[in-house]
Order: sequence, then C-alpha cells, then structure tokens
Amino acid sequence: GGTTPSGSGGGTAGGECDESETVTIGFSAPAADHGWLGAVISGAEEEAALHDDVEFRSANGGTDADQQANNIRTLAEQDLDAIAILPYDGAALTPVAQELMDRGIAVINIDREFSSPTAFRTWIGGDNYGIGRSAGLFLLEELADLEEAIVVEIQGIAGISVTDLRTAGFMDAIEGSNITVVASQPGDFNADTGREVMETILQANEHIDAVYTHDDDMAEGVVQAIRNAGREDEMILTGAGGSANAMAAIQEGGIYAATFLYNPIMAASAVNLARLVAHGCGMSDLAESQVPQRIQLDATTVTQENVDQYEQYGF
Amino acid sequence: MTTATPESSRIRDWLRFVAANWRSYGLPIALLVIILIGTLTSRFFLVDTTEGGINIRWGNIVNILVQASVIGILAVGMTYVILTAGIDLSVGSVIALAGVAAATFGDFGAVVMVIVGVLTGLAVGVANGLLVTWGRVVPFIATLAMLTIARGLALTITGASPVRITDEAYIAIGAGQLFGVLPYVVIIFAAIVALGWFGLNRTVFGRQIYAVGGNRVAARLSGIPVRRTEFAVYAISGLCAGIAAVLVSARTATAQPSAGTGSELDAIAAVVVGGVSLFGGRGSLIGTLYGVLILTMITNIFVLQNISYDAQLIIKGAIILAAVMLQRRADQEE
Amino acid sequence: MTTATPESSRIRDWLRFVAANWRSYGLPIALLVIILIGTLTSRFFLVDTTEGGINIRWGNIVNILVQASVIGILAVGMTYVILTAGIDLSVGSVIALAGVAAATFGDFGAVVMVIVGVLTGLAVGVANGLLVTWGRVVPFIATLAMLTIARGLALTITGASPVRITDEAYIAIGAGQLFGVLPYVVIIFAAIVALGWFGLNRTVFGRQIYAVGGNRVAARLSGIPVRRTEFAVYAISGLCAGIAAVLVSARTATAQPSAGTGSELDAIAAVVVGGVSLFGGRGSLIGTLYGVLILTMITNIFVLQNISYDAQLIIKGAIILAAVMLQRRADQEE
Amino acid sequence: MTMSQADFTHLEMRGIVKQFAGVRALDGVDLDLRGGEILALVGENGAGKSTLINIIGGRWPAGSYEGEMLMDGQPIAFGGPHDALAAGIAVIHQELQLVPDLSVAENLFLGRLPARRGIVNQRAMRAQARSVLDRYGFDVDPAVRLGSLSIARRQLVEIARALDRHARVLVLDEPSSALTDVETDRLLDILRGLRTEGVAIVYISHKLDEVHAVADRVTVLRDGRTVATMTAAEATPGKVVQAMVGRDLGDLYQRADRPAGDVRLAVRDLAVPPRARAGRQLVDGVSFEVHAGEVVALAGLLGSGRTETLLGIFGALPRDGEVTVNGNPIPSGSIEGAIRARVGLVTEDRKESGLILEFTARTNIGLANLDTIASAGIIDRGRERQLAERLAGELALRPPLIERPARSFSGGNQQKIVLSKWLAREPDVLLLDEPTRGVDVGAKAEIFAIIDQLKLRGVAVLMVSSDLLEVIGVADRIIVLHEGVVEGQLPGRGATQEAIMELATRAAESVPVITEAT
Ligand SMILES: Nc1ncnc2c1ncn2[C@@H]1O[C@H](COP(=O)(O)OP(=O)(O)OP(=O)(O)O)[C@@H](O)[C@H]1O
Ligand SMILES: Nc1ncnc2c1ncn2[C@@H]1O[C@H](COP(=O)(O)OP(=O)(O)OP(=O)(O)O)[C@@H](O)[C@H]1O
Ligand SMILES: [Mg+2]
Ligand SMILES: [Mg+2]
Repeated sequence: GGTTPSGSGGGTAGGECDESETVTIGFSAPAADHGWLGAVISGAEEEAALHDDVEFRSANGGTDADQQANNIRTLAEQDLDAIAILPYDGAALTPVAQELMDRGIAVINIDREFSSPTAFRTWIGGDNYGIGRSAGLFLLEELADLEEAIVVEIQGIAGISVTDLRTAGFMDAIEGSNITVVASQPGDFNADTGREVMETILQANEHIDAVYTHDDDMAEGVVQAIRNAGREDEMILTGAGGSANAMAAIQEGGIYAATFLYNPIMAASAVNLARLVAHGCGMSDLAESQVPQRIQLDATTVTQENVDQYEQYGF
Repeated sequence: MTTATPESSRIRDWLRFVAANWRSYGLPIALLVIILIGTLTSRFFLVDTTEGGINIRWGNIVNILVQASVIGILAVGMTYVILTAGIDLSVGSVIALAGVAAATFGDFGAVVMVIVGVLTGLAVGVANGLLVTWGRVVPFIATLAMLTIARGLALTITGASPVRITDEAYIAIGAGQLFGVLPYVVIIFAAIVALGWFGLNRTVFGRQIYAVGGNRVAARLSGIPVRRTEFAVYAISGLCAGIAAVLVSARTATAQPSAGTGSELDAIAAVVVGGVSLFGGRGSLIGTLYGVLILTMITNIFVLQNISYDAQLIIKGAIILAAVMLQRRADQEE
Repeated sequence: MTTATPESSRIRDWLRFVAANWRSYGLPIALLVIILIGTLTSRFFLVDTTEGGINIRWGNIVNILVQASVIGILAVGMTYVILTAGIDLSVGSVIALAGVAAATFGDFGAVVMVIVGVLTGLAVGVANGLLVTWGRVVPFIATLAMLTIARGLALTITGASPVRITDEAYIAIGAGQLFGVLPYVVIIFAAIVALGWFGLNRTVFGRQIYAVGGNRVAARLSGIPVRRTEFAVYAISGLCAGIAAVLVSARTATAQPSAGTGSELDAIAAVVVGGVSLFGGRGSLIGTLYGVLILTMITNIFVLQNISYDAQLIIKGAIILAAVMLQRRADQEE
Repeated sequence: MTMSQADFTHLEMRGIVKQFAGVRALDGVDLDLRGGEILALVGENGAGKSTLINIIGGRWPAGSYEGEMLMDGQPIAFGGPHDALAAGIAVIHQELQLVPDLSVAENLFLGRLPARRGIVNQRAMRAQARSVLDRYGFDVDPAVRLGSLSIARRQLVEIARALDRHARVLVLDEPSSALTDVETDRLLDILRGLRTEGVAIVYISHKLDEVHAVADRVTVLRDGRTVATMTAAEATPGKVVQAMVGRDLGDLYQRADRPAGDVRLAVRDLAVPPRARAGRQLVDGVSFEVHAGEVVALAGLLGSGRTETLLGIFGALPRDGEVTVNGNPIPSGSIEGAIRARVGLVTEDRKESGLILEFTARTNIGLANLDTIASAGIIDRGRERQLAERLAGELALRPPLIERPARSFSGGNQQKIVLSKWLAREPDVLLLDEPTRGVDVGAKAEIFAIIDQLKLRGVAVLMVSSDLLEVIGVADRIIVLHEGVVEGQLPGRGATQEAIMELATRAAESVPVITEAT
C-alpha cells in the first residue's frame, strides 16, 4: 500500500509531504554484467536500505530492451508508488515508462533519456555525449603541440546509444583539428576484447599519440596491451566512468591521463528521488517543494591534478 | 524361474505404469510445481489472498502471456526446424534485422512496415534454407553464419544507432488490446501456436517434417521431397522470427540493432525443455508451449522475488537441467 | 560401352585426382588465399616491401599467434568433444569463471592462482561430463545450462566488477616472452596442440574418441568404455578452457565476469571450418589448427584495415560459409 | 483385372555403369524385365545388386550413372525416388526404410498420405491401412507407433507398403533376410499372385532355395557385370553358384567331428528384462552349456529372444542369472568383463553395430585389441599393422588392403573384418549372431571353414541363425527358443527343419505369420 501520487506521474502540490508512510519503490536496470552496472544496482539497493519508509523491489535481469520492458511490467504488478529506471535504451523503454506514468506510477529516469517528456517525472543522468566531448577537448589540449596527432578510439558495444553518443561527442569536439582517428573499433566494454583489438592496432600503427576508450574497465585491457608491447611512454589514454581502479591509475601518473565522471551513484540519488516523489516531498536543500524535472550530472574531467577530490567517488 | 507374489507384482505394475506414463505428465507437473511456487511466494503472481477473499491478478497473468509471446513465436518456428533434426541460431539476429528493416520504412505506414519486417525475416529464413539444402552446409554452421551476417546488416542499416518508430498504428500492434483486455500480441501468439499445431499434426507437410526428422533416407525413398521440406522449415522459422521482430519493435517503439541477442538460445531451451528431441522426429508443439510457459513463469517469479541477475542465471540453468533430466529418466531405456 | 581416348582419360584422371584430394588441400589453399589478401592489402600484416627490401613484420606474426592462442586452446578441447559428436557451449563462460576464480586467490601467489584457474575449468568440464554421461542430458542442453550457470557464478563471485590482478609472476605468464621473442602464451598454445595431436593420433584414448564418434554402438560392443570416453572429453574441454582463462586473465591483468562471451561459437566455428564433422568421428586437429589460423588472420586483417564492425560481421559470416562449402563439395556423394 | 501380355510393362537397362569415389560398382549391366514374370537377381556381396535397383528406384538419379533405361521402349530418367514412384516402380530396400516415431498407418502411406488440400484425412488413413494389412494377412495394428514393433513386423509393414503402391514394377532387395521360413513362404505366395496380375517383379536374395521356388528367370551379376541370364529350369543351384563366383564350390558345410572338451560357457537361469518397462521377459530362465570345440546353435522364430540371449551373455543388455566362462562367473552388464573373460561377439548387423565404417580394416581390427597393441596407453602402429595383416591373410580378406576404409568392402568381406576383430583375441567363447546374413555363398563357405577351424582350436561357438539348413549343417547341438524360453534341444546331426520348426512354434495356438505377444 502507501500513498498513490495523484495526477499523471505523481508529484502533488507541496505541503502534504509525509515521510512516515511506507512507499513501494521499484528499480530496474539492465542485467549487471559489467562493473558500472553492478555499481548502479548495488548503489540503488544500499540507498533503499537506508530508508525505513521504503519497500524496495527491483528487476535487473534484462539482457535487451524488450526483456527489460517485460521485467518492468512484472514489477509494476506489485503495487508500486514510484520506480527508478535505468533503461537498456532510452527510446526502447519509453512505451513501458509511458504506460507506468499513465497508470499513476511516477517514473524516475536514470541516465539514458526516454524519448518522450511525458514518460518520466524526473530525469537524472550523466552525459554520454558530454563524455565524448570532454574527452575530445582534453585530448585537443594535451596534443595541441603536435602537427598531426594520431588517436585511436576503442568503443563500447556496437549498436547501443551509449556507444553512439560517446563517439558522436568525441568526433564533434575534434572536428577540423589536428587529430586524426586512425582506428575505431568496438571493445564491447570488455577488457579482453579491448586488449585484443589494441594489440593489433599497435601492430598497424608505428606511432600513436593517444587512445580514447569508452570505459574504464575496458581501458584496463587496452593499457595492458600497450604495456605488453612496451609502448606505454609513447601515448596517453583516457577512460570513462570513474572507477576506483582508474582513479588509482591516474593518481600513479603515466599512461592513464584522465577519466570522465559518469558516476553510478546517480542510481542511489534516483531511488531517493523516487521516494521523495512518492511521498510528494521536495528536496530539502532546494526552496521548491517539489523534485525538479531534470538533474544533469557533469561529465567532469578527472586528471592527476584533481583526482584527490574525486577519488572517494570511485566505484 | 521366479514368479512374484500377486501383491508385489501389482505394485510393480503400478510403478511401471507411472514410469511409462511419466513422460506424458512430466511437463504439466513441472508447470504446476512452478505455478505453485509462484503463488506461494508472491501474492502478485496469480492470486492474492492476503486481503481476504481470492483476488486474481489478471494484470500479471496477461503480463506473463505477453512475455511468453516473443520467445513463444520463435519457439514455434524452432520446433519445426528441430523436428527435422536441424537448428536455427539466426533467429535472435533476425529480431534485430527485421525490426530495423521495418523501422526504415517508417514513413510508409504500418502495413508496409509490417510487410517489410515479416518479409525480411522470411528472407533470412530462405537464405538459411538454401544454405542447408542447396549449399549442404550443416544447419548449426549455416545459421551461425547468418546470425553473424544478419547482426552485421542490422548495424549497417542503422549506422549502429537505435531507430525510433513513430507510426501510431504500428506501435498499437504492440501496445493495443482487444476489448481493452487481451493484448493483440497475445492473440497473435495464440494464432501462431494454433496454426503451428494444425500444420504439424493435421497436414501432409507436418507429417513429412516428422518423417524427415525421424528417418531421412526413408523419407526420401518414400518420395517425400526432403530438401523442400527442410527448406520450408527454415523459411517458416525465419517468418516466425520476422513476426516476433515486428512485435518487439512495436512494443518498444524502437528498432535496435542489438535486439534479440541470445534469444535463439532461449527459444531452443524452451523447445528442448518441452521435450522435442534435438535429433529430430520426436516431440510436439504442445510440449514446446509448456516449455515456453515454464521458462517465462520462472523469469516472472524471478522479478517478483527480486532475485539478482547472477542468481537468476544459476537457477535458470539448474531448472533447465532438472526439466530435461526429468523427461530423460523415463526415456532412458529406449 | 565407350572407351575414352588416352588424352581425355588422362585429363579426366587428373580432374578426378584433384576432386578426390581437394579436401586435403582445401584448407591450406584457403589459408594461403587469406595470407595473400592480408599481405597485399596491408604492409603491416606479414611483410612490408614499401621501403624497399623485404621487411618481415615479426611483431604482427607473433601477435597473430598470441591472438590465436586463446581460441586455439579452446578449439583443441572442442575438437575432442565434437569428435565424439558432442558440443561444449560452456567454454566461453568458463573463461570468465576460471579467470575470476584465479583472481580471487590473488594473494596466494601465481602458482596457486594458476592451479585454481585450471581446476575451476576442469570442474566445469567434469560437471558437463557427468550431466552428459550419467545424467543423459544431450550435450547441447547440458553445456548450455552450464554456460548460464558458470556465467552466473562468475558474476556472483565478483559482484559484476572486474577484479584487478597484481601478481607480477601471474601477469608474466601473459606478457612474458622466451628469449624476449616468443611469448609464453604461444609456447603454451603450441604445447597444447602438440599434446592434443598426440593424444588423438597416437593413444588408445584418441582411438576410442574416434570410435565413439564414428559408431557408438559398435564402439560399445567392441569393449570401449563409451561413457568414460565421453566424460573424459568434456573434462578435457573444461581443462583447456581453464588454461585459456588463465592466459586471458594474465594477459589482461584483470579477471572479468563478462570475459569470453561468445568465445564458444568462435571455437566451434574454427573447428568446423577446420573440417571436423559435427556428427562426430571425422576430422583432425591439424584441420582445427587451420581453422583457428584462418579465423584469427581474418580478424587481424579486419583491424589492420580498420574495417567497421558491421562489415566485419558480414564478411566473417560469408567466409565461414565459403570455407565450409568448399569442403562439402568434395564430400557430396556420401 | 486381366491384361493381355502386350500391355505388360517392359523395363530394359542397357550398359549401366555406376561409380562411387573410385569404385566401379556397376560396369555395364544389362537387364530385361517383363510384366507377369519374377526375375531373380543374384550375385555375391558387392556384385552390385543393390546399386542396380537403387538406379531403378531413382535413389541414384539420372546423370549419376552412365547407360540408358527404357520403359516400354521409352527412355526414362529419374531425378529422384519420387519420379520412380510416379512411374509405377516400388522398391523394398535392403535396410528397412521406415520412420520409428510415426504410426504404422503413417508409415504405410508415407509420401502419399490420404489428404485433401494438404490436410490429412485421419479416418480414411486408418481405415485404408487396416484394409491393406488385412488384405495381405499381416497382423499389425495400424494405430501403434512403428518403433514399438519387432523387426519382423516392421519388415511386414515395409512389404505391405510397397505392395500397396500397386506398382507395375516391384523390386524386393533381400526382403526375407529378417523373415523366418513361414513368413517367407507367405511372401512368395503373394508375389506369385501379383505375377498373374501382370506385375513385373525383381527379387533379390542370397537364399537360392527361395530363388528356385519363385523365379521364372535368374540374372546373375558378378563384379558389376551381367554374367548370365537363365530360365528357372536351367538355373540349378550348381550353375547359379558357378556363375556367381566363377568357380566351383565344394561342400558348403564342413563339420569336423571332435569329441567335445571341457565346459567353456555355462549359462544358468539367464533372464533379460524387457526394454520398455512393461511386457514379458525377453529371455526367461534359459540354461545351457557349450563345450570347447563345440558349435551350439540357437534357433527360433523372430522375436524368440535369440539375440537377447547373446547380448545378455556378453553384458550388452542387463540380465539376471549366472554366466560362467571356464568356471569363472562374469559380471552382469559389463562388456569389458566379458571380453576380459575371452568372450567375443559378432553382431547381427555389421554396419549398425559391428564396424566403424569410417575406420580402416586395420583400425577396426585394432579396436577390439587396443590392450594388446598398445603399451602405456600409446598405440604401437607396427604391431597393429602386423596383427591386421596376419588376420587379413588368415581370413583371405579381399582385397587384402588393410588401409582401406571398412565402408569400401563388400558385405562378406566386412563380415570377415568383424570376425578378425575377435579372432585376434583368440577367444575361448565366440558368440555369432547371424554370421552369414546377407553374405554370399562364396563368403559363406569361407566363414563356415573359419568356424570349423575354431572348433579345432577348442573354441566354444554359440551361433544364432535364421537359416535352418545352415543350423543343421554347422551345429553340433541345436537349442530351440520360443518366447524367450528353451523349448527343446536337438543334436545337429540328423536334425530336420520340420523338427526344429515344430519346437519353435510349439505352444502357439494357431500359427499366424509371427507368433509373439504384443
Ligand atoms: N554409397 C556407396 N558408396 C561407395 N561405395 C558403394 C556405395 N554403395 C555401394 N558401394 C560399393 O558398390 C559395390 C556394389 O555394392 P552393392 O551394395 O550394390 O552390392 P550388393 O550386390 O547389393 O551386395 P549385398 O549382397 O552385400 O547387398 C560394392 O563394392 C560396394 O562397396
Ligand atoms: N526396440 C524394442 N522395443 C521393444 N521391444 C522390442 C524391441 N526390439 C525387440 N523387441 C522385442 O523383443 C523380443 C525379441 O526381439 P528380436 O526380434 O530381437 O528377437 P530375436 O530372437 O533376436 O530375433 P532375430 O535375432 O531373428 O532378430 C520381441 O518380443 C520383440 O518384440
Ligand atoms: Mg545389397
Ligand atoms: Mg536377433
């Protein structure tokens, strides 16, 4: 049971905020077969456990968009008040999110944005395009002295929006610059695949100035390939996400020059937002009595200079 | 020579009967056990008795049927293929390719989109059929290659990004409901199962499929067009995958080049759990239906019970093994 | 009755010889064609003649061998399994599980880690073997279930995050080189191929494997321990996968729960491209070696040429089909 | 329906040549067949009989062979079996060509199910099936799964199916190989009836008495060539055999009379449980002994449990009761145990269970001798080759090429390879299940000579055979089984076919085509 938010997608007028009643909060993310998603899910679970007023139900087994939609529909059968969803793909999960909103279940959209503004109550997310862009800008600056800078891109899984946006942001940032991307191959967010692809790219390119990778986990494999080839002094590399391992590597100095935050902690925030929305509450540090519609997190560039500041958020 | 006492022989007869007929009841029993577990562990599964009285959870029942539809439709086609002792690994990729193809024709209206999607599935099926019959490539490898190729094509067509679908009529195929109750998706699924059953059990073609799977040489020597039959089952499997692709893309209002990854294994698992022999010639569509429902309900219960993904994988693997072993026991001595 | 002129009969004899022996030369020819294509399209592949003189690209040659190693080791075990008419779908997941298991013992030094990794692989293989022999589950389903279960366990152990490996000695297995030239990985690969070849061709056990795959009933009635042989091939395949897992995790200095996804299909493709029959009893480890080299070189050329991923998938599928069809032609009349 | 002689079919084959990967199976065969006659086709194993009828039946399509085929003067070219069927040619193949998981009715009408617009008419199918089976007097339930029938009944289904095609040309390739004499006689009667209706019949058999009983003309093939065609009157067994093997054969059966030695094999209360869990014991309380240097034959109708007795002794089927070899009990259910106790088994069907067809003669022989040709698990190829060469020499394997795959040898020579496998082990007890099934007379004589040699060496031989003449000619003692129970024993010398049949069919109320509980 619990309060049912009135209207389309909850968020009643302020003043009725009551955190004493128990609310049922759903949570769904794609199957946790990767470190970042693992952190997202455990972050959400830990956050939910902190609140006595939350009955938490989650479904994280979807290995594609349709399966996740199925899981969410099953979740929705359990008298939810609100749900936080990190979709496999924003557009593909929009119909089910819309369905939930229409049924009066408030949807908090994490990360990959739904294609309709009425399909979610609040969106909180990182900035995939921003990651690509920040990486591009970072490398532009680092490689500014070179006449022609040779850069390699190791992508995520081909065919999903995350990969797509991280490539698009990067390409837009470096367009018309001195940077030439000589190889662009998917590493499937997987250290082994990243390593293998990089091993061959190292063969085909006698000189490389920098490697832009889409993911910190995967970057570890890429770094290892470069190290195995004894060429770690020749180039720099950037990751993405902000894993603890990456932070440590950045701190050590060396090839791992930067990463760009895409912190899974956002899922914990989303659970909390769902709780507040279900209660009809606002965010305590804001003057508004309601939760805002959009919360965009910055794809902060973490380098050796500022890594101390962000280390604690590493996952 | 020893003769048993009447008493012990009666018990032995009874045990023999149970043993001999276990196979026919194994699947319903397995399904019942799962339904029981689901009902006992979650009040959201089928019936809710917590608030006094019996409160049937129609929402979740329809939900289970919807969820069964995609794998179910794939499994119908897969049953045809496996009954001829073949296998179709390409259906997962077809979900992607056919969905993407349909979405590409988004400006031409729902009818054209559906036709394009279904025909794309059929086309891949036809390619598989040609490879297996005319090309004499073993089905595992022919359809494995098509799995790769179809996924590649889906990525090429979309430039690796998901394609949004905006056609309302098309989306309604996935979201709409007859009388506001029964989703079209479920109706389509039911129709395909009915058609599939009729085809296998009542038509000459269906019996030819069993003959080809049961004894290829005998089928050929009886004048059965073995190649044509084989070709047809791959075409049918492709067609089913094309239909499934339309449903998936309609429901998600998006065509994704990564859709359906691994669905072929789910479909095969459902068919085999349903008692169809991978060596061909043996099994039924009713069995497949049981297999589909068992696997779908398990997933449904997983979600209701908030079971983590890793545990889901482990339990699912164990259940598949248990289901298959239950059926093999009775089969053992043949 | 017509008798041919000496001339035409000589030509016919020659054509017959080519037709009859095509199968034996098909694989070397295919490999040569690929080497030729690679050499012509990329100066980084084998030889570089652009700067005058012949500049052999030892770096890339070693690289190809290293990359062939993991799939190659899996393919050796898979050859054993497929020769008995079985299949092992679990090896990809074993790469993850065994690597993760080894990494978990990171504090106990390289020796313990290697032992744990290899034994984990063996354990999964033993489980597969028991399911197939004692449990009478068809290999496809038994190993499909283990694929699922092993992946689930890998995720459970790690909580889905990669585990970093810091043990220098362990990492050296992946990165180290004999005389600073020949990577240990390649040496291990070569040793396993040699051992695998010896086992298949020179030992009683190898003969038993061919016999079981060639005619199970006749093998049994000749006193061959069919079950034990079958059990052993799955154990061997698991062992090979465990060794491959150690190499992968050592080379990447990380154990990932997502490692090896889909590797089983690559290994099977290599084995079948190498001419081993999925129906058992037919094929050789040398064929498998060709299959592994062909597929590895293709991937190498793709990356050297920076061919987009979608095109890679399409071309790879087509090449697998072509390779298999080339070999089937000669086989046609049987 | 009566027709004049002129309306009858006329099938001619001229200069047929067929090659298989280097083997010339047919090398210029001519065949002439008219409606209203039964033409027997005989020849040694590998002479090309099955290959020839596979061409008639469309299994090897036009283009895969040279030469021409004419029907009523018109050239015909079949693209596959369906074309031949359409032309009115029905074939009963040497191996049963049925689908175990379909019903008897569906098997009967395989490829021509009664249907309207592609939908099977179930009721019509069942009714027609019943009437077909009744017409030929075959007692088989059309509704049951074919796989649940014994081999004998399956053979009957196969025959009924071909008969019901109402073909103009009916070809039977060793249809009687699995049938007993009673059933064979019935079949021959049916064929005589069809002859009067004007059907053209080709009958292939290794049993020359059948050929003699039914054929109007006999065509003899040797090494893929037509070597003789004679009328029934001319075709004395001597002349036919002479034409088949190109030389004279001495007495087919040889029997060295030796005093029997010690008990080698003792079987006490042997019982083999049924395969499906219900039904009677396949073998029930069978006891007997076989002495060194003695040949004992198990006789009985199809389904009487002869094969099961051998398999039970050999450990290939689960069994109750005690089996001792040289006084030592051998464990139940352990083939390895039986082999270790120096027992060998030559199975009923060499292709299905005797040989690995892909293996060479050498590796097939080696397979049962891995323990002696290997040390520390590694095969000594030299020793294996020596062993194979020695046996190929002793048994006169033809051709004596031990590196050839087993598949490329003719039936009789394949059987010699199977025998070699076990002889190499110098067994004390040799179980032979239908050792001459589908083996030509020449090879048959050689196999009998081998059995005789074994006697001299003191081997105890337990043999199953459906050929009663052979049983009488070779065995020292005959044990007759009926429904898994020993019905009686006869001494080999002086036994008659009638005496054996009386025991084999005793206790049967009536004598239907086959007598077995369903
Ligand atoms: N499919 C095949 N592939 C290769 N060789 C074959 C094939 N079928 C038959 N042969 C060969 O052709 C020859 C003739 O065989 P065929 O089966 O016609 O003999 P047959 O007269 O029917 O002998 P049997 O009495 O043993 O049945 C033999 O040498 C045989 O090995
Ligand atoms: N696969 C089977 N399933 C059930 N019963 C079977 C099966 N095979 C044989 N039987 C039964 O077992 C009994 C013996 O069969 P089988 O024909 O092998 O006997 P046999 O005496 O060895 O005859 P033969 O050696 O002449 O073939 C019969 O009653 C038969 O119906
Ligand atoms: Mg023949
Ligand atoms: Mg028998």
